[in-house]
Order: sequence, then structure tokens, then C-alpha cells
Amino acid sequence: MWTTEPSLNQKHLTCPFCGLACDDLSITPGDRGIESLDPKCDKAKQGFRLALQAVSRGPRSNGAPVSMEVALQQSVQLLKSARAPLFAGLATDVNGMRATLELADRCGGVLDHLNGDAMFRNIRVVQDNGWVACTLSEARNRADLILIIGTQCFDRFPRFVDRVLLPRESLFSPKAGRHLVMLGPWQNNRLPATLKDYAPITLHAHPSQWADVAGMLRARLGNRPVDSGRLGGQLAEGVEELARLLREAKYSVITWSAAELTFPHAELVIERWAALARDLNQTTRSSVLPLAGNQGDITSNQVCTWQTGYPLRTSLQYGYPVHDSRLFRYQDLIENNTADLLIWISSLDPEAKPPACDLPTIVFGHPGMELGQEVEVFLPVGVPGVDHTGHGYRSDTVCTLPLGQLIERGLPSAATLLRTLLDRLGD
Amino acid sequence: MLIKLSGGTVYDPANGIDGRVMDLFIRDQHLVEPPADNEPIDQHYPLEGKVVMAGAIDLHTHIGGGKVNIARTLLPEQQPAYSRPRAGRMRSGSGGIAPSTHATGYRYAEMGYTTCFEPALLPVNARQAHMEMADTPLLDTGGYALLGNDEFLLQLIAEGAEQQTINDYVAWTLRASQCIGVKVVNPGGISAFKFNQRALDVDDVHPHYPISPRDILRTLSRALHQLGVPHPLHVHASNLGVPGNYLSTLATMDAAEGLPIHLTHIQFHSYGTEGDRKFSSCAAQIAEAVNRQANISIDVGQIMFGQTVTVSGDTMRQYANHGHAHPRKWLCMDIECEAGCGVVPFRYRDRNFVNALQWAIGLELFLLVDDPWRVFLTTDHPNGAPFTSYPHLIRLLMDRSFRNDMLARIHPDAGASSHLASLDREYSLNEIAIMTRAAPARLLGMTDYGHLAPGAVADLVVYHREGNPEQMFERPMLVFKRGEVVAREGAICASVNGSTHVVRPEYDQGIETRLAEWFARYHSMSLRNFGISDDEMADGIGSPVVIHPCASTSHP
Amino acid sequence: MSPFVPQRLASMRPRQIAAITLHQGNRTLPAGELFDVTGSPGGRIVIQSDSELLDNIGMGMADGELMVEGQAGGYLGRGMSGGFLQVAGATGIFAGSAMSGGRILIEGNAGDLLGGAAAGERQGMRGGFLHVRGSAGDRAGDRQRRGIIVVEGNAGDYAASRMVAGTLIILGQAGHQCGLDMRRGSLILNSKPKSLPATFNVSGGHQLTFLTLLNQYLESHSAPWAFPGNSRIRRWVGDLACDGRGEILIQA
Amino acid sequence: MIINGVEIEDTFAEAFGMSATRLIITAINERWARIAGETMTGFATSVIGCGVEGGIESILNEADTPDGRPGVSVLLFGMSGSVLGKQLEARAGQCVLTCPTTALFSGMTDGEPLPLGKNLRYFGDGYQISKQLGDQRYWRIPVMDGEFLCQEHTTRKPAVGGGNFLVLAATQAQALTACEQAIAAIARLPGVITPFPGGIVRSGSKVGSKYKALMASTNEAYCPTLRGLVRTQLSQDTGAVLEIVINGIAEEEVGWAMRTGIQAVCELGSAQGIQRISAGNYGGKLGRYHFHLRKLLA
Repeated sequence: MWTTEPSLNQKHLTCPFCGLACDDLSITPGDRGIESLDPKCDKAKQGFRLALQAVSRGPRSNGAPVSMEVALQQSVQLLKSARAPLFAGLATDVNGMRATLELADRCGGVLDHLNGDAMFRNIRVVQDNGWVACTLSEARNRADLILIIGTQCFDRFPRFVDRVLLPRESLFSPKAGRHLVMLGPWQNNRLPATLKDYAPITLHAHPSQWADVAGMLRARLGNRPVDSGRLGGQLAEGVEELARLLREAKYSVITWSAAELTFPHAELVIERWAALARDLNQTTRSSVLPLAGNQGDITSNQVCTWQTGYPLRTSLQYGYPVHDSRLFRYQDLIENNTADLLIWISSLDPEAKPPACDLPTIVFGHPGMELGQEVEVFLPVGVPGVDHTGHGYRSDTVCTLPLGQLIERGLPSAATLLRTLLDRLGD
Repeated sequence: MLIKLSGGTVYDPANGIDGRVMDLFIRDQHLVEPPADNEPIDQHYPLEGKVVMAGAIDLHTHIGGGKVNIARTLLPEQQPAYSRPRAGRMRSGSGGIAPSTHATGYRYAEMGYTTCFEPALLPVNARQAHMEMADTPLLDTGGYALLGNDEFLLQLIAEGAEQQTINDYVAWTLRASQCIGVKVVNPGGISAFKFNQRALDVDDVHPHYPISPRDILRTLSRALHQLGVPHPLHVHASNLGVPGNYLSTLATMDAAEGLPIHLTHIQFHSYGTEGDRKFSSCAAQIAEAVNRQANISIDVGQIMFGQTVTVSGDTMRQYANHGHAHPRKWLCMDIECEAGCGVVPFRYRDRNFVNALQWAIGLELFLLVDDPWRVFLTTDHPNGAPFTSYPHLIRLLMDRSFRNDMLARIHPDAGASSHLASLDREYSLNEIAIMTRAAPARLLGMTDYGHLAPGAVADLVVYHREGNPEQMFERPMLVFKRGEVVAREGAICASVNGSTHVVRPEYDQGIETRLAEWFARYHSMSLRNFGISDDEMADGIGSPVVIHPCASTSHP
Repeated sequence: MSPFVPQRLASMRPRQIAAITLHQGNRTLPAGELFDVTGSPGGRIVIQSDSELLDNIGMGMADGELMVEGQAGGYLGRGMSGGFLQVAGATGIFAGSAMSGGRILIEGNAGDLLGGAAAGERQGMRGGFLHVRGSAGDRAGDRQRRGIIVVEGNAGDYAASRMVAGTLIILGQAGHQCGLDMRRGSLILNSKPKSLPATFNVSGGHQLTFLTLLNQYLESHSAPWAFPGNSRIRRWVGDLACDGRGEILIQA
Repeated sequence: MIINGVEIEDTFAEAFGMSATRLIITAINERWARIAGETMTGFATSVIGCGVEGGIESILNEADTPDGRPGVSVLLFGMSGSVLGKQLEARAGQCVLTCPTTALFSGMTDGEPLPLGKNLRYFGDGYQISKQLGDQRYWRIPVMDGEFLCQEHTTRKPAVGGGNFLVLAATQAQALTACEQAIAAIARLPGVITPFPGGIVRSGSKVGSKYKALMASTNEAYCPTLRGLVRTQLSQDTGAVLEIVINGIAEEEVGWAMRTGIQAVCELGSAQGIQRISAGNYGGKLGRYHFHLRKLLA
């Protein structure tokens, strides 16, 4: 690992706790970890606080403390006898994922991320159709219309407003001329305080209506004869207004967080929004900006894609990669007894625990992770960007941010432990 | 470890050796002078009747960075066509047209390639590109940083900034992104597309900045020259794929004003508008211009028939071509006010007039450019074809009757409108060695690579001498990477990791003040996280840097 | 357990089929250890298997008859081009995907994406006859390009999603958002579905001559008629979110 | 040979190889199916001036049509496959597509494919719908009364055109009555049509003319008013001659139809003024098929 000076008093920390990967944070340490964080971000503060306050209880075997040596030996035994190991969670950094893939290749494992359901809502759209997309800086500097689908982006990506939607400065699209259109069940939700003064256009629509809204917009912009009135009075008027704004915008951006689209086959709805942006490019410019990257999902997916040729939900059981986003969902593999060993890697969030199940389990966990149900082996690992350096991908899949080390408390990285296991497994 | 290779027929054009039977010695990682008579030889390879060359160098192949991963994501149904099983410590992989990283490294090495360059490395995406290449075993790698559509540079040029300021920025970019060269793709055009402009010829004015592609080309080629960067500006010219674009290509050559310039995948830029279908070959005009101007080098970007995927920074042209996508899906991305990326799968058909003529145009260019030191063997992997088609391409160049057999199979009108049948030239082994080894090393300033003199890095290949060059180049007998045998008879037997090749011209660090302000105001990451340190390259990314010298800086 | 990918399974001897290597986790074992195979080559091959995890049965099948006594996993008859494949029980996802000819009869229920397009594929079922006596899951006929699917029971949501062309007949109750992003093709329903996208328009009541032909075709394949007699149907056109040249025919 | 007082001349009808297709037109009722069939085969008496020769082969009831509606079966004959194809496209487009309630199907399964809906579909201007049922493809073309359903292809196969016989009678009325009897009998037969008006032709022709522009001209040897002026084939008491021309999908069908027709004429016999049955030929050099009258009736 390359090193950075472990220090909390850094001016520009990179935050690994959400897909925006903000790298302008500074911590004011206090008696109990963090006094304050600047700029303000509840999510980053919580992530750093939990990481810094965590007191590792060391390696455990079936709940009992054991030496690292014993824990590693047991892990090797479990891996050697496994016929169908499942590598899941995968909330780690680039090198953690590289080591995971090498181990999975060696053992014949299947790979899935704990955010797999959300992630594949987007990936399936790319696999089936492709899309026209942009990155955070493009949206920030160029978008004169941003359509935000859903109400939860602001909780999942707290600084989306000041970093992208309403930045202090923008190269080509000053704040004054920007249209923000917010589609979602806003009637039952409160707009984020940061947006109140700006008075964005809100379209009140339940998630079950989002497909129809997108379809209606595509039909209207394609001059096909549809009756927007079928959406209901207020929403119909809003859709007509939005169609006009989209047609007139120089560069529109459509954004969502796939984690919010929790209904089955939500990829069909996303496909419609992506198709709308694609259609718009016939006459103007438009892009999608899907928000993701939490729990390192983009990170592990990117590494898996270049190393296997496929995204996650890929199996290496047959000696070569086979991908199937529906058959290799980790929850299903556990439920239908297709896996016989769970290797759960989760180093960013103590609450991202392995699912309760009867499978023998090895956990490479956040040092603060407390399991309700004890597992065969628990190996505490460092938090990337806190305990060790690393790399994390941002939401837009292009930027890999270097993560620095803040403290030294002797916690190994997931990559280090996984590579140790690899060496011990032999050929 | 001292290795003796005896009796092989050596082709080492960098040292004027054209098929001489001689002994070579490798000590550890380098070629060395013959040892003293009494020194014991650890390994001896008798190579009588075999052909020995330096390891091959591909100076333009898309093997790293976001767009390849996007291609992999876009085409899950294409990937099973080539599955590579895990074998011992050798990793499994997949993908024929957008192979996984390990499969890429293994397959290249099996063909005798030991060094490859990613030609379109977005500085903001540099970490990913280097990570992917670090995971591409057996190859030394490097990248050309994309400039010329980044809003910072366009603004500098538009403001009339001093050349020195430009030079500082270019040098900083090379340093920050750990690159060996600079590439410009559709100068200004990717940016213009973001402003909804759909075409930008060499002398058109950008929709936002009062500058033209010519200004960008002149400024960047001058910067590289003045910085002493060995590799000249690597140019993907304006109007890729547009009939009649040979005029843009000639104008692009002209814009360098006599300074060195490399025009890449020039096959896609050599089109006229003659004939019933308003699509014709202008290979002769382009080759004539290249032959006349010694400052120009090219690589061809040969197409081969079959399924592939086009990956390019040129969103303007990729968007324009999306109607040709096969299968019908595609992706474009505007990236960080810096560049873009477009991925459009494509199937070239020999019975399609345009595709067939594209194939002929590429071969015409190979055969009409006289100096093998200035024309390079590429398919612009995977844009024209996957790199795995190189042995077939070499046969097309070396074997005229084979070439004519292939010509007879393509769309008859395309065959008839091409001069290919009348071109008798057959490349010699020495010329192949020039265009795939000696010349790329020289054009990149890699003094210890691409040749076999004592002191050179011991990347070398031993071939069986077959009647059929395709078989010969497909399955070399032995491939050495840094003195270690990594492939035998076309199969990998050991895996070593490569390094990243960079240049590092000096610059006034004052530019970073201005950049820091720009980043703080407009960018979504901070300047300090943009650049990659040598330690990060070696330990975090996994590919240590090898720094090649620049010429002593000349000032304007 | 997957994949079970023998080529031309129906033309093999039972002993050969039993010797096919299957993957179970990261190991392999002969098919005969997992289930019984009887029958004769050229005649009807019978596999006795009751695993819902045995995928790709009959993949690439081009002729002959194959009967599964029990249930089957995903991708049943994937890429099948001819012959007859019958399953006594239920099947998993993607039954008949990329099928271009032949006949599949599923006596039990089928999973999601019946005749649908697998990851990245631009087309689902491309021809042939796919008959489910039970119910189908969501997205039956996703990206279907040609051929006929009959579901005698109910169908889940998004039936005929992204349909390119072809015919999907649902005799039971169809779910929500039928025909979403349908470009062309026919979705034929015996009763009103739970919902349609707002971008479908009514084109009124019609008597369509081609339905008689369809009925005759179904009868010749031992499937029930789409509609009794020459009934009057209500026609919806869409999906106008995209091409809009598809139709949903509902018995009036 | 003399049957019922009618002389069967020892001669033969000379017929030609043609290319034929069978179509089935259905409609809401027989009336409209028949109208479509008649319109499609109107102006289809002779390839000399009409491109093709055609007629309604039979009336079909509900049980015998692809879509279970009343229909007609139509035969069209052309001198070549390409002419037949062009005429078929024009006639299907102008006469069936346009006719209320109709649908159009192939009536044969063997032979070379001949485009039907394949070309007509473009009338749908992009709104046409293709349906494949088994190995057959159909087009549904939106029209103002609903949909015009049309099979993608019919087939064509070698057939026989120009089977014929001449009825020589004492008066015009007697010749006509006899021919009507013959046509009624032939109409019940499968595989044949009689393309001329009402099945009967009065303008028997010979090859050539004194006028350079004409390929054929009146058969003066059988024109009663030219008796005395030209070398006639008619006896003094022959008042009129009418001809029945028969096209069929095979040689046997044509022969059987000729026999059936001649027998119907002979039933009337000399008592009804019928004198003689002859046939048209060109000396046996032009047509592949020779139907000897006496052999047919033996």
C-alpha cells in the first residue's frame, strides 16, 4: 500500500461513505471522535464517527475471541472444503475487490454486492439498451434543466444539492437560469431545506406513476397522439410543462437513485427515462446521471467488470466467468441452498451485516460490526479511507478517488487478509 | 541467471540487423554482451532455423479505462464467445472483442506482444486506466493523455494564453495522469458536441470559444515539441468516418506546421466522395502526403470483417454513427468537462460496400506509405477489429496472393473501386519488425525497448519460420518478458506484471495555482486528488513507473 | 446446478446423456448421478428430475422429443430451433428464451420472462410455439420477436414488455402495466388486465379475420382458442411511449 | 365419330404451357366474395391483351375457406411467372384489397412462391402487421372497413392454357344455348376455368393479319358471313360457330373439362341444331399439349 501521513487533521479528506466521494472535507477532532465536519454532511459525519469510534474486539470464531492465526486457519479450512462459496457484501475498496476476485477465481465462487438489487436496475438498462450519460462536473457546469426522480436522493447523497444541483459557480449554466424539476411523492415529503428558497418545480407522483410520466413525455416529445390527461389533472399539467422545458433546454439531465425504485422490474422504468434522454438528443442535449456508489457498489462492480469481463452477479464456479444478474442474486443463492459457504466482506458500514442464515460464514467486517448471530469466523478489517489508503469509485463510474489513511490502529485491510488467505490456499 | 540463445536468425532493425544468424545473451532482465568464455550458461536455447525479434509493441490499443469497461457492460451477450478458463495461477477471463484484463494480457503475450499503449486516457479517469492495465499481466503499458476538448485548455487558447502556459499545463497533465504522450480526439469537437454542435471541421469555429481545431492542433503539437516529449501529438482527426474527410486529414497534417505529428487510425480518415455511392478511397492522396512530409507518422486502424465494438472519445462522431450499431444498442457519455466517450457495437461485413472498401483502404495505406518507420500496424483495437486479428493482418501484408484471394471475396464494387489488386508490395520480415517493434519504440522514446542490442530490456520473441506468416505470428515458439519465458508455443506458462511507461517534462509549478482555483470553482474533485503519485502507481495501483527522458527543452 | 447444455440432447442415447458432465458448485459430476434418463435416440427421451435448479434443459435442441418428468430450472429450451420439449411440472425463469422453432409444453407454471430476452439480448423468443398450461410470471414475452406464446392460466405484471413482434395469448388474468414499451406485436387477453400504461389508446371494437386463423392454429397445437367463435374484441394500440404499433386485444 | 347426330371432327385442340396460381378470396358473404373474384378476373380473357387469363374456379362454403367465411377460388394463368406475378399484384391490389370485407389467401401449397401480401403490405404505410402462424405468414393491412388480411405468398406452378373446342350450329341462338350448357357443366369441375365472357368466345382467331401491327386476326375460315369469299371450314347450313376455351392446372383437368363440355353439347344433339364439334390448333407446332377430340370422347 502506498501511504499517506495518518492524521485526522487533514484539510481535504475523501469520504468513502457515499457515491459522491466528496474530497473537500475537514474534521475537527473532539473528545469523542469528531467535534465537527466541514462542510456539513450528516452521512459523512456518521460514517467517520462510526469508523473512528469503533473498538475492534479482534478476530472471533463462533463468537469467541481467537488469534488472527487461528481465524485464518479456520478460514482456509472452510474455503478448501467449500463446494459453492458465495462472496457477497463486497463493500470494500479497489484492492479489496481485486483480492476478492482472485480468491473467488481460485475457489470457484459467486460474487454479488449487498446493493446488487439497486445496482442491477441500472446495469440491466445499459446491458439491454445503453444510454447517454454524464458525470457530476458536466451536470454541475452545463445542465440548465435537472429532473430529479424520487425524493430520497437527498438522504442518500446529502451534498448533491450544493455540489451539482445548485453549485456556487458553474461554467456554462448559472444558477439563475437553471430549472430544477422534482418528480416524486413530494406531497407527503418535505423538500430539503437547501432547496426551499430556490423553489423548484415539483411534480407530485407516486413511484407507480413514474413509468407513465416518462412514457407520456416520450410520446409528447415524439409528437405521438396521447392524452396526458390520463395522468390526472395536476400531474398532467406538470407533464405538459416539463415536456416544454425539456424541449427548450440546452442540456437537460435526468437523475435518480436506483435504490429508491424498490419495486420489481424497476429497470423497465429506468429504461424509459434513459430512452427519454436519448430521444432528446435528436434535437438538443440530454443525459442521465444515475446516482449510486454507496457501500462501494460501483467500485466492486468496476473491478469485477474489468477482471472477469462481466459485471457482478458473476460466477467463477465453472472455472471461467458466467454472468447472470437474476440467477446469481446472493439472497436467492442463500435461500435456495445453492451456496455452502458465505464470505461476507463489508468494511464501510457496521450495520451492513451478513444476512441471517444457516450457512457457514466468514465475515471480513467493519471493526464496529456487532453480529446478532455469531458466525464461524469474524475478521475485523480496517475501513478504507480511515484505517488504510485505498481507492473508491464515485457514482458516475469515471472518477476513482484516492482514499487516505487517517489513523493507525493496527487493523489490516480486507485486501491484506484476503491475499494472506490466497497464499495459504496454495495452488 | 545467464541465458544463451544460439543460432537464431535475428531481425533487429533498430540496430541494422536484417536476418543475421547470431547468438544473444540475457542476464537477468537485460540483453548483454557475450560473457567471458569461462562463465557458465544457466539456460541454453538452441534456435537454429528460428526467427528472433524484440517483443512487439502496440502503440494504439484500447486496453484500459472506462470505455472498455463500458463496452464489457454493454455487451454481456458477446462475452461468452471467448471464455478463458482459470489454469493454475493464471486467471480466468472472457470476451473476444472486449476481453477482460487478464485475458487481454495473456492473449497479447501469446502473440509475442510485450508492451501496449492505451491511446485515449482521460486524465480524470487515469487511475482506472492504470488499474486496468496493471491487471493486464505480461505487458508493459502506458497511456496518452486526452487533451484538446478539456474546457480549461480551450479557455486558455481562447484567451490567447502564452505558449509557455500551455506547455506547463500539458506537462502537468502528463505528470498528473502518469502518461507518456498526449492525444487529441476530434480537436474541440467533443466539447462542441456538448454545446449541441454536430460537426466541426478543421477550420470551423467552436460554438463557445472563438477558436478552431486548427488552433488546438497547432498549440498542442508545439507544446509537445517544445517540452521535448518524444511521442509527437497523437491525433484522431476531425470528421472520423465522414465521406470526403481526407481533406480534413490533409488540413490536420498542415496544422502541425511541420512539427512532428502522429495521425492515428488514418484508415477512418481517408475517405472521398467519388462514385455512385459517394464513398471512395483517398488512400493514395493520404499516402502521398505522408510520404512527402517526414514530420508525419501514422497508424492504420485496419478493419477486419466480423463483430466488434467501437470505443472512442469522439462522442460527436459516435453519436452520429449510432444508427449503425449492431446489435442495436449504444452508449455515449459526457465526462467531467474534459472529454467524452462513445461505445457503439459494430459488425463489419465483407458483402457491404462501405465496409469492404474500408478494408481495402486500410491495406492500400499500408502498401502505399513507403517508410515502414512511419506507418504502424494497428486495428485500433477493438474499433477496427480485435487485436487477435494481427497475425492475419500480417499475412495480408506479407503475402500478395493471399491478399488477392481475400480481395476476391469482398463486395465486388468495392474491390473494383480499389487499387489494391495492382499493389504488388509484400512486406518483409524486417519491415514487420520495424513497424511492430523498432519504430514504435523509437517514436515513443523508449530507448531500451524494441531492439536486441546489449542493454536492452530482454523482451523478445522466438518464432518458428513457417510458410504462412499468420501461423508464425499467432503461435511464437517462445516469448521472453524481462528475461523470463512467459509463453511457449502460443500458451502462457508464467505470469509477470508489467510497468507503466511515462515521460516527465519539466514545468513551472505556478500553473497549479491557477488549476487549483479552476478545480475549486468548477470541478467535482480537488486538484490534489487529481494527480497520481509514483508511490500510488507502484503500491496502490500496482504498476510501477518507468520514466523515459525528454529531449532538452527548446523554448519558443 | 447449471448449466445443462448438451447439444442435440434428443438425438443422444440415454447412456450418453447420463454421462454429460454437469456443474454443481465448483465441482463437476455426471448427469446420471443427478437424475434418471430413459428412452431411445430418435424416440422420446425421458428425464426424471425434480430439481428447480437444473438450468438450460434442452438448450439448442433442434429435433426429437424430450420429456422432463418433474420440474425444470431456468432457461428451459433456450435457443431451441426444433423438436418437442415437454415438462410435467413447473419451470424457472426465461423458459423458451431465444427459441426460434419447435414446440415447448409446460404443464405447470412458468417463471418470469417466459420467452424473454436474456441479459443484453435485443430479442426474446424468435419463433416456434410455447405453451404453458399453468400460469406465467412477470414479463412474459419480453422483447419477443416472433412465434406464439399461450398461457392458459394467469400472467404477472408487464406481460409483453418491450415486445418487438409476435403473439402472446393470456387466457387467465393478466397483471399490471401490460404491454409496457411494446413496439409491435399482439397481446391477446381474455379479460381486462389489471392495468395498461397510460400511453395506450383505445381503437374500439372490432372483428378481426386473422383471429380465426389463429384459433385454427392453436387447435392444431392442442391449445385452447384465443377467443370463442368470431367474437368482437376491444383493441388498444400502443405503446405510444415508443413505436406504438403494438396492439392489445381484449375480449369485449 | 358421331354422337347424338353431332359430328366429332377428327382434329385436336392445341394448348400451351402456362404458369398458374390459385387464390382464395373470402368475404362477409358469398355475394361479396364473388364480386371480388369476378372483378379480379374481369378483363382476363386472353394473354394477348389482358396479361393473364383468369376466372372463378369454384364457389367455396364456410367449411372450405381458411377463415371460415364464404369465398371463391380463383385461377390466374400467365405465360410466365413474372407476368403472372405483376398481374397478380395489380389485380389483388386493385380488385381485392379495394373490395369490402374481403381477405385473400393462397389456394395452393406446392410450386414456386409468388408474392401476395409481401408487396401489398406497403399499402399499410407502416401500420401493417405481420403474423406468422406455423410456416405461413399473413399481413394485416388496415383499411377503412377494418383489416385486409392477406397471406404473404401464394405459389405458382406449370399449368395448361388454351384447351378448346368449337361448336358449329345451325343458328346463333342454338350455338349459344349449347355453349351455355357446356359452361354450366364445366363450372362444376375443379382445376379449370373458362376465361372468356360467360366462358364463351366468338372471335376465334388465327395467327397474323394483313395489318402489320396485329399479331392475330379473325379466323375467316369459321366466319359464316365470309363463306364464298374465303376458303371456309363451314358447310352451307352452319349459321354460327362459338368456341369454349379452357385453362387448367393440369393436362388431365383440361381434357376432362373438354370432354364434359362436348358431352353437354352433344346431349342437345342435332335435334337442337348442333352440327359439328371442332377444335382450334396451329398444326401442332406451337403448343405442347394436343387434345384429340375423338380420343377424349372414346
